[in-house]
Amino acid sequence: MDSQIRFTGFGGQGVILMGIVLARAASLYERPVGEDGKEKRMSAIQTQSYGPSARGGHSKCDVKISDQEMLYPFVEIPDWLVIMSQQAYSKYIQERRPDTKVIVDPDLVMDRPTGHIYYISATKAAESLGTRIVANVVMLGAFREISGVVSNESLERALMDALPKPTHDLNKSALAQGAKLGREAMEKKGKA
Amino acid sequence: MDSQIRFTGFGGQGVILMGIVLARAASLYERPVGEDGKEKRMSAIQTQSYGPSARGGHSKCDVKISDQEMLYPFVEIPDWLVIMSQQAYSKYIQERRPDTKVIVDPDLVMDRPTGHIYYISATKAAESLGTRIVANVVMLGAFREISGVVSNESLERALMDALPKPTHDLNKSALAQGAKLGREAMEKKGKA
Amino acid sequence: MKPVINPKLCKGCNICVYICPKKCYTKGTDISEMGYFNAVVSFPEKCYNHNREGKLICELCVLSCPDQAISWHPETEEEKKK
Amino acid sequence: MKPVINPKLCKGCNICVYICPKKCYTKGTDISEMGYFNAVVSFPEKCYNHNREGKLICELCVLSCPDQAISWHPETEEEKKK
Amino acid sequence: MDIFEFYRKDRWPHVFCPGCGNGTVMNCFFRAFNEAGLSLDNTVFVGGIGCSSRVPLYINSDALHTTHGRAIAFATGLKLAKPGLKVVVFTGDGDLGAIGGNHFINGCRRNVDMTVICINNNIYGMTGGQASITTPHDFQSTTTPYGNKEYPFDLAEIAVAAGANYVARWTTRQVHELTKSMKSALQKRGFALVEVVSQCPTNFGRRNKMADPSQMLEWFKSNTVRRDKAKSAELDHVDLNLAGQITVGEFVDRNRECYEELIGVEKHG
Amino acid sequence: MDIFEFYRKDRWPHVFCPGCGNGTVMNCFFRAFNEAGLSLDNTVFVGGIGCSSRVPLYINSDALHTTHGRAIAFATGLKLAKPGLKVVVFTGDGDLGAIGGNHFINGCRRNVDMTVICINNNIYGMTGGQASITTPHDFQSTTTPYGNKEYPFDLAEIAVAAGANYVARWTTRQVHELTKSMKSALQKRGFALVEVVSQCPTNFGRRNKMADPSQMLEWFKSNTVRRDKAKSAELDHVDLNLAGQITVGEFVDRNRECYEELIGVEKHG
Amino acid sequence: MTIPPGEYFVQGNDACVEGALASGVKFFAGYPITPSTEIAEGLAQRLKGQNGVFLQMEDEIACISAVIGASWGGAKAMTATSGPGFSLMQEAIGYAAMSETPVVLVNVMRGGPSTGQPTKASQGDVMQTKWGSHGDYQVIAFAPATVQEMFDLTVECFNYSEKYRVPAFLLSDAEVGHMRGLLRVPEKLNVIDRKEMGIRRTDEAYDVPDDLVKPFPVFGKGHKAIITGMTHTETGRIEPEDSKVHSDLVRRLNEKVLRNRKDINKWEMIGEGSKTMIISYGSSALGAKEVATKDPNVGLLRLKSIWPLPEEPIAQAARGAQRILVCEMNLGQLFFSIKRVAQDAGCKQVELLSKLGGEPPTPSEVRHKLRSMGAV
Amino acid sequence: MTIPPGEYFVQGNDACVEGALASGVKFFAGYPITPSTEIAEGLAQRLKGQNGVFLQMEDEIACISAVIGASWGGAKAMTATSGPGFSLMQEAIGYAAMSETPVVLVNVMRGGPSTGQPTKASQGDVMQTKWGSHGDYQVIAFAPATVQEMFDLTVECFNYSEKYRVPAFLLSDAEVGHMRGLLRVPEKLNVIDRKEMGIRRTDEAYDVPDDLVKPFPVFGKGHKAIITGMTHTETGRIEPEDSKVHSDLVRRLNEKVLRNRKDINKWEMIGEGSKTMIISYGSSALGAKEVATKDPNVGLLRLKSIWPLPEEPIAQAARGAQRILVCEMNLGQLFFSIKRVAQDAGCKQVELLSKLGGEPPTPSEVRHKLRSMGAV
Ligand SMILES: Cc1ncc(C[n+]2csc(CCOP(=O)(O)OP(=O)(O)O)c2C)c(N)n1
Ligand SMILES: Cc1ncc(C[n+]2csc(CCOP(=O)(O)OP(=O)(O)O)c2C)c(N)n1
Ligand code: SF4
Ligand code: SF4
Ligand code: SF4
Ligand code: SF4
Ligand code: SF4
Ligand code: SF4
Ligand SMILES: [Mg+2]
Ligand SMILES: [Mg+2]
Repeated sequence: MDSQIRFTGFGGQGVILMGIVLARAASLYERPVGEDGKEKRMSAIQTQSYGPSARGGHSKCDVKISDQEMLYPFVEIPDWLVIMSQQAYSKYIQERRPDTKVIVDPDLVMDRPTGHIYYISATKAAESLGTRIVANVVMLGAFREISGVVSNESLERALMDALPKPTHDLNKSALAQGAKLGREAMEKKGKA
Repeated sequence: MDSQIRFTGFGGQGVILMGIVLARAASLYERPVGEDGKEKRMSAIQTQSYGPSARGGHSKCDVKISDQEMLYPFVEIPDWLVIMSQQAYSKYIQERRPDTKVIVDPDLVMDRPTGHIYYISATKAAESLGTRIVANVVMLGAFREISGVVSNESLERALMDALPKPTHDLNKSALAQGAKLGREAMEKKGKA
Repeated sequence: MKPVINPKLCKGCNICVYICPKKCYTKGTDISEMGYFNAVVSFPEKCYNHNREGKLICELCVLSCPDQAISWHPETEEEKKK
Repeated sequence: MKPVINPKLCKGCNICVYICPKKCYTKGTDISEMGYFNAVVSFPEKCYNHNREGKLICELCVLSCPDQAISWHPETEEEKKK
Repeated sequence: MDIFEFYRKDRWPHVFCPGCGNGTVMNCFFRAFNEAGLSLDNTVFVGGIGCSSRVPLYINSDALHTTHGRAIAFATGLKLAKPGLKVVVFTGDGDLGAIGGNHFINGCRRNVDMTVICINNNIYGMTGGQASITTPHDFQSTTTPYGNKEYPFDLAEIAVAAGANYVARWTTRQVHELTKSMKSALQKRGFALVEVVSQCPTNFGRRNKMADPSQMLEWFKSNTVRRDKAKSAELDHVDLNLAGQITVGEFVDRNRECYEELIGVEKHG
Repeated sequence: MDIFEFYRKDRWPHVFCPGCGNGTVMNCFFRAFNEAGLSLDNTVFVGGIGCSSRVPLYINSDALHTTHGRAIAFATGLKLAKPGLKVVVFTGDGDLGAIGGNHFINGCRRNVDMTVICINNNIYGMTGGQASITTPHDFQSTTTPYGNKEYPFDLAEIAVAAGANYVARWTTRQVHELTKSMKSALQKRGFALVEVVSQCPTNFGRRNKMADPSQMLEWFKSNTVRRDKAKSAELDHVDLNLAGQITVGEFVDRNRECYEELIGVEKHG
Repeated sequence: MTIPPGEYFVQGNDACVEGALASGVKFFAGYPITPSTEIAEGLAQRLKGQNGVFLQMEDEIACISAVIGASWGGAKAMTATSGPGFSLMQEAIGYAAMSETPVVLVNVMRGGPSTGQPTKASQGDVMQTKWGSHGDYQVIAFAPATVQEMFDLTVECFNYSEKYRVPAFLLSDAEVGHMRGLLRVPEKLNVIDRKEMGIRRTDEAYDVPDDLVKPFPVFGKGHKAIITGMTHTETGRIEPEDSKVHSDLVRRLNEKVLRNRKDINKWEMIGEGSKTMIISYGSSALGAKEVATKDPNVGLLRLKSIWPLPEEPIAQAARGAQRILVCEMNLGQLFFSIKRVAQDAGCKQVELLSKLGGEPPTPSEVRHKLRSMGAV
Repeated sequence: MTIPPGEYFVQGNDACVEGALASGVKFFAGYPITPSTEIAEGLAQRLKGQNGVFLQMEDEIACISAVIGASWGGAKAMTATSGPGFSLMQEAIGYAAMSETPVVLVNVMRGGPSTGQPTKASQGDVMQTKWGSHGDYQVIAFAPATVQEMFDLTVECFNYSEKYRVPAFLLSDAEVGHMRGLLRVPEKLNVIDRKEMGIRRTDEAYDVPDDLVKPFPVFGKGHKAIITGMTHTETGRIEPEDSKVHSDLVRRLNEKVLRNRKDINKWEMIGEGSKTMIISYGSSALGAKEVATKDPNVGLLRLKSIWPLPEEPIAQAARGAQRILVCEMNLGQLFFSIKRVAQDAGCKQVELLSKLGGEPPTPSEVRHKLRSMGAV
């Protein structure tokens, strides 16, 4: 089974880091147990694209995760679409299937689309942790909680790989905070 | 009928000018009367090659003259081979047929080959006219006299085209002197 | 005249805040449509060009703003009085 | 020592004739195998290095000759006497 | 002329990062152009490749956006083919001074009539922050992870040595002086260079503890020395190190015959 | 070492025209190399393309005969890959100063340890006498049939401005001084340039009323001025005109750290 | 100051100079290189003051860049070089293709690779002319075989370059460039000028639709044109991230040349329908021409234009032929393409006479090769 | 300081850096250009002091020149660039071919022509890699499709460049270069070093005869070697006017690569013998791979090396096939060559899926095209 995930936002939000960490987690640390009872290797590929030369503008990061040898590694239509800016919303919202699950930061995106939508106020949550810089990590935590494509342990390990030591605690909190928001959003959806 | 002529010597002797003037004469001024009684157009191509970058060394100039449209314009084996240096002699004497006519300045070439050979002391004659510079013109006059491939008038006209006015008289004398040497060489050969 | 910031152009670099010798600008706190925290013209009345017409002076802000976001507008009658 | 011109190398440029402060060289009149008029060491006895041994002086000719055609040779007994 | 008659409003907001000095240079250039009384219809803008080289694309006139490093060569052909045109080149330290170095010095020598605005941000901005030939000694960039070991060029001094008619350098912290020099350059006959030391907060500032554009402007301010007051370089040791001092001012203002005059090409203009 | 141990005797007579200054430069270089006590086994010679750039082909050691204008770039890679080698570049005014201009100035700036001998005959000799960037103003060449309208570069001054450690210029008329400077250059650590103004009787002299090589040497003699005695250029006007005076002498002799020292590459030499 | 109509005895490179002047060249930038230098030297003499500008630059990259710049100033502009210089120009050639700039580039081919044989002829740069720059683009290239064609095909270079806004190449070689022969300058010459934006035109250049070849906005006339080598829309907006803009642009740039192959291709056919056909071009076709003219059983297709590949004439020559011999002064650069077209047209046996070293194949070498193929 | 064996999650360009280090690269000279810059940045980090030299130069011409110079100093040397920089390097690439210098050049392809699409992938430089410099020469080129192959094929580039003394190219693209995925660094790597003059060798590189690939005279060891881009004899005597010397030299330079095609060519074949075969390479083969893996009626030949053209595997794939689809991210640069070989091998229908604009063909695009061809 393949999972196709797309993270979008504006330059500087760390959207690309989200994808790298997720793919790294799946690729190096995830060993799900298959039907045969054996640990299985997952493979993951991360790709990206951004507006004119990395300045402001939109930013996109695709991750494809598979429990088999990866053949075509690019996301065609995402199963999961995470949106963290209005500009990204306009650019990428069309590219989905009816069953694509969309996760949106409602404070950064004005529109309210229909379909499988989860709202995660990641930026606000990050601010309440003291810095907007970790909004992407909050969102990543929420995404993991909702999607379950990798385990929390793998994700945290991959995240710590990518970040300087002094920021580890902050980011762990952000991840946990995201997980919490994710659970809440799922509950809300469950009820709706 | 094609005539294939090769002039050879060392850089600085004006070997290439000899070919240019001859080809120019044939191409622009020569109008022999054909069998049908009509003036005929001749065509002529001149090509050249020289040693490393035009400094000393050998120098070669080929002329091909035809009374029809020129097809293959390069000299393969010359009908006429004019040699004005020892180095050129060594390099080019092999490329001839038994009936190739060879004209040599005996003061510049030590060897005495067999075959149809004419000796023209062009350099000495030029010195007696006051300057070695016109040795090539003397040789050209002799060549014309012996070969008859173009008329004297055409050749003189083409030569004057190529030279600055003040040198015209000197070069006319050189041409005439060459013609004289050519006649003498033919007579000598005739007797031999 | 008073300086006005165009919210569609400002990218929140705060150069105006730094450069203005009269401290007319302050850092912004609200996020703009483009996703930036626009600077704010908090004290236009302190500007060298306050109530000035014709040829303006200073203009460090307008010349320095990298996003062509600052332009001059006439004061309202009320502002003139400040 | 006396300067000697190698006829296989000299290209007859006459720089030696020009450069020698003692006018040891003269222009040549005979054509060489390579087709050049080699310069001639006409007055070796005028050279600064005439009968000199060990470290030579001047050497403008040897250093200037573009064709490495000039080299130093010991004088014969007869030449030494000049 | 309003600034958005001069610039193509429909392309705004422009592509440059928040706080990028390119926009400041654009403001000053607009003023200088206006004050010099030049007409857009008769002026062509040429750029190489780089953030700075994109300025021409925003100006409401003909623009020739060329290849990396060759803007001066393109501009030379354009100007000589149509000598009646005013030709202005926008370029960067990498475009002009690294890959374009040979066209730069030969442009100065040939002295073809053109105005060159070089936005020197001491870095390759467009490609993400690699060292350029003006990155100061020991500074950080993505290709000098252990600090830049090379010493930088002084572009303005090279232009003087190579023969340009007008050479000035300012930073984006001196907008009025910069505007004035741009005007002088636009009015000069022959090769005129205005070098603007400018901030790239994204790719230079961020890696050198000046992520905030204002910090860079402050750095410029405190390191700027007027050329006439700069400690004169000893004969035996060229201080090529920009980090120590940023010499600013007019470096040269002279009237060598320009190339068009020398070859008499203006007759067919 | 005898001259024909240093040079490859079997390639003689060399290809240069009668009276060409290249041969003179070879004599002086041979002496300087000998006096500096260097060993051929440890020295590599690099040339670009041109008559002057062919000198390495005649030397009894490894030779890298490269592409036109790029000799310094090739030499830079060679030297840094094997820092124990002595690297000597032979080049011409066209090769070094025209097409190679950018590598030239960056070579000076980077200050990699190499000796560069530039034989400046003020012309493109190899291709038959086209103007080069050092052809004096108003002189004749095949591409300037109405006289050269451009003004020449002063290669030595540019090298000083760009940062070379050692720069000297002489003509082929000053063989002893030239030899001495070549020796100094060979012994210098860092980028060392010796520019030799030299005669190309075939393609420069002949078109400028100096067909006889001795006439060119006489021209050099009567126009040579020592740099310290040269009328100093006014600040506002660089006299780029070689025709007026040929400044000779040592232009600079300094000890900026060479690139190898700066990046610490010698450790693996 | 173009040369008056009449007959002249000149060098190939000089004929090129005269062809350029007759076409109205107004700008030339060059850097010396054997065996093309006489073209620069000739234009240094002839372009002066009113006539136009001759510029010797610091290197070949500067030359082609200046030539492109001059073209945007409205001038017919040209440069000339040989192998090493041609290689250096590749980046800017791609720019000319992408920006649709009319420019003419003469390559007097010499022996490669690298410095190779500076004074000797070759046809080693034929594929480079088509493929030397990065990306997908088309060029127009002519291959002269005589002094006269150095003139005629230079004129065609200018004409087609102007008409299609595409870089056009005269692929000559050291033999043709340095050979001297007769040049006939005609009374009337067909000279095409670019279709200028904002100017109505009813002549030949006008028959290409505007959406394939856009009218040319000469600078300084208020068009506010944006010219760029980046992916761009029709209004000059750069859209380097837009796949469709890129695809549409690149496909149009290629189509405008490929669709007009028939208009561009020029050739000479001798003995059409022969069982044995030779296909060749430039100076390597001269030996073949003598063979084909003298031998009634051998025909010749001599390509005067080589890019875009003249597929129709090749197919036509191949259709009735039992065997085809391709003669080239390289290792067979057009050979594989010719073979493909000839085989599609039904000719099974296609062979190559490849000659390296500087001299064009002689008639006897051609005959010898034909014999080994079972012809003659 | 090579990376220890094990598993890593890295970017394609980083995998290339590791491959180079594992091969023993000692010298890198580069000039920044998207999308190749990470290779320079990675080596700036890793090459220092004892490990080797990283040098950022004034332009791409300087880079490739310095790399060739370094190779003569005995170092394994490399540069990396993209389209515009690649075009600028063409003259020196011809020099490397002519002087038989082992060098590795990475081209992370982006959309051309000209500045085009700097951040988008393409395969537009495939023909340029073979034909970009003047004259007749051969190169070796590999086309990675995955992060792992960025490592593996970089090692192959060094190996074959050293073995045959020929410039070798890693033809990557923006997708493969910027994609992140798993890299497995093996315990043991097959690393080939050049056969040095004067040193006896018995290993793999030794099986090429000395008269085809001469032993390499490292500078500074008393060989008194003369290295030149001019036509030269075996002893380095330049003979630019000698036709035979030139012809012999150029033919040998070409033969040493062409004759060893089998040794050099690398490929992956899926579903050999299928009636429908796809032939592709690099990132444009990925969509095809998904189709071929999932559909038993469709096979795939994925070329890992593209120059010299892998004629044998192409013929093998074509032999049983009724139809062949070639997928490329260009206008069909290898298409015509593949078609020629496939037709010779008996396959009549050879079609092209050409995709421009930056994204590799998707599996559905491939399926759609196959359907239109009458397959699936
Ligand atoms: C031939 C070539 N090499 C490299 C590049 C990649 N490139 C694009 S912009 C740039 C650097 C620009 O630096 P600079 O001129 O200083 O402009 P900035 O972005 O800093 O304003 C480079 C190296 C290119 N486009 N073409
Ligand atoms: C790229 C390239 N352009 C042009 C040439 C032709 N070329 C060979 S030598 C030369 C000029 C050499 O001039 P210079 O360096 O002054 O050497 P000289 O012959 O005068 O000693 C030129 C232009 C070339 N070989 N390669
Ligand atoms: S300088 Fe301009 S862009 Fe920056 S904060 Fe002020 S108004 Fe906004
Ligand atoms: S004009 Fe000067 S004082 Fe007024 S707001 Fe701008 S910077 Fe401040
Ligand atoms: S300087 Fe040398 S080459 Fe010249 S004439 Fe004298 S000996 Fe002969
Ligand atoms: S050493 Fe001096 S004096 Fe003696 S011959 Fe030579 S130049 Fe004349
Ligand atoms: S990268 Fe630097 S130079 Fe480029 S737009 Fe951003 S701040 Fe300006
Ligand atoms: S052409 Fe000039 S530089 Fe070249 S060898 Fe002859 S004289 Fe010397
Ligand atoms: Mg910059
Ligand atoms: Mg020279």
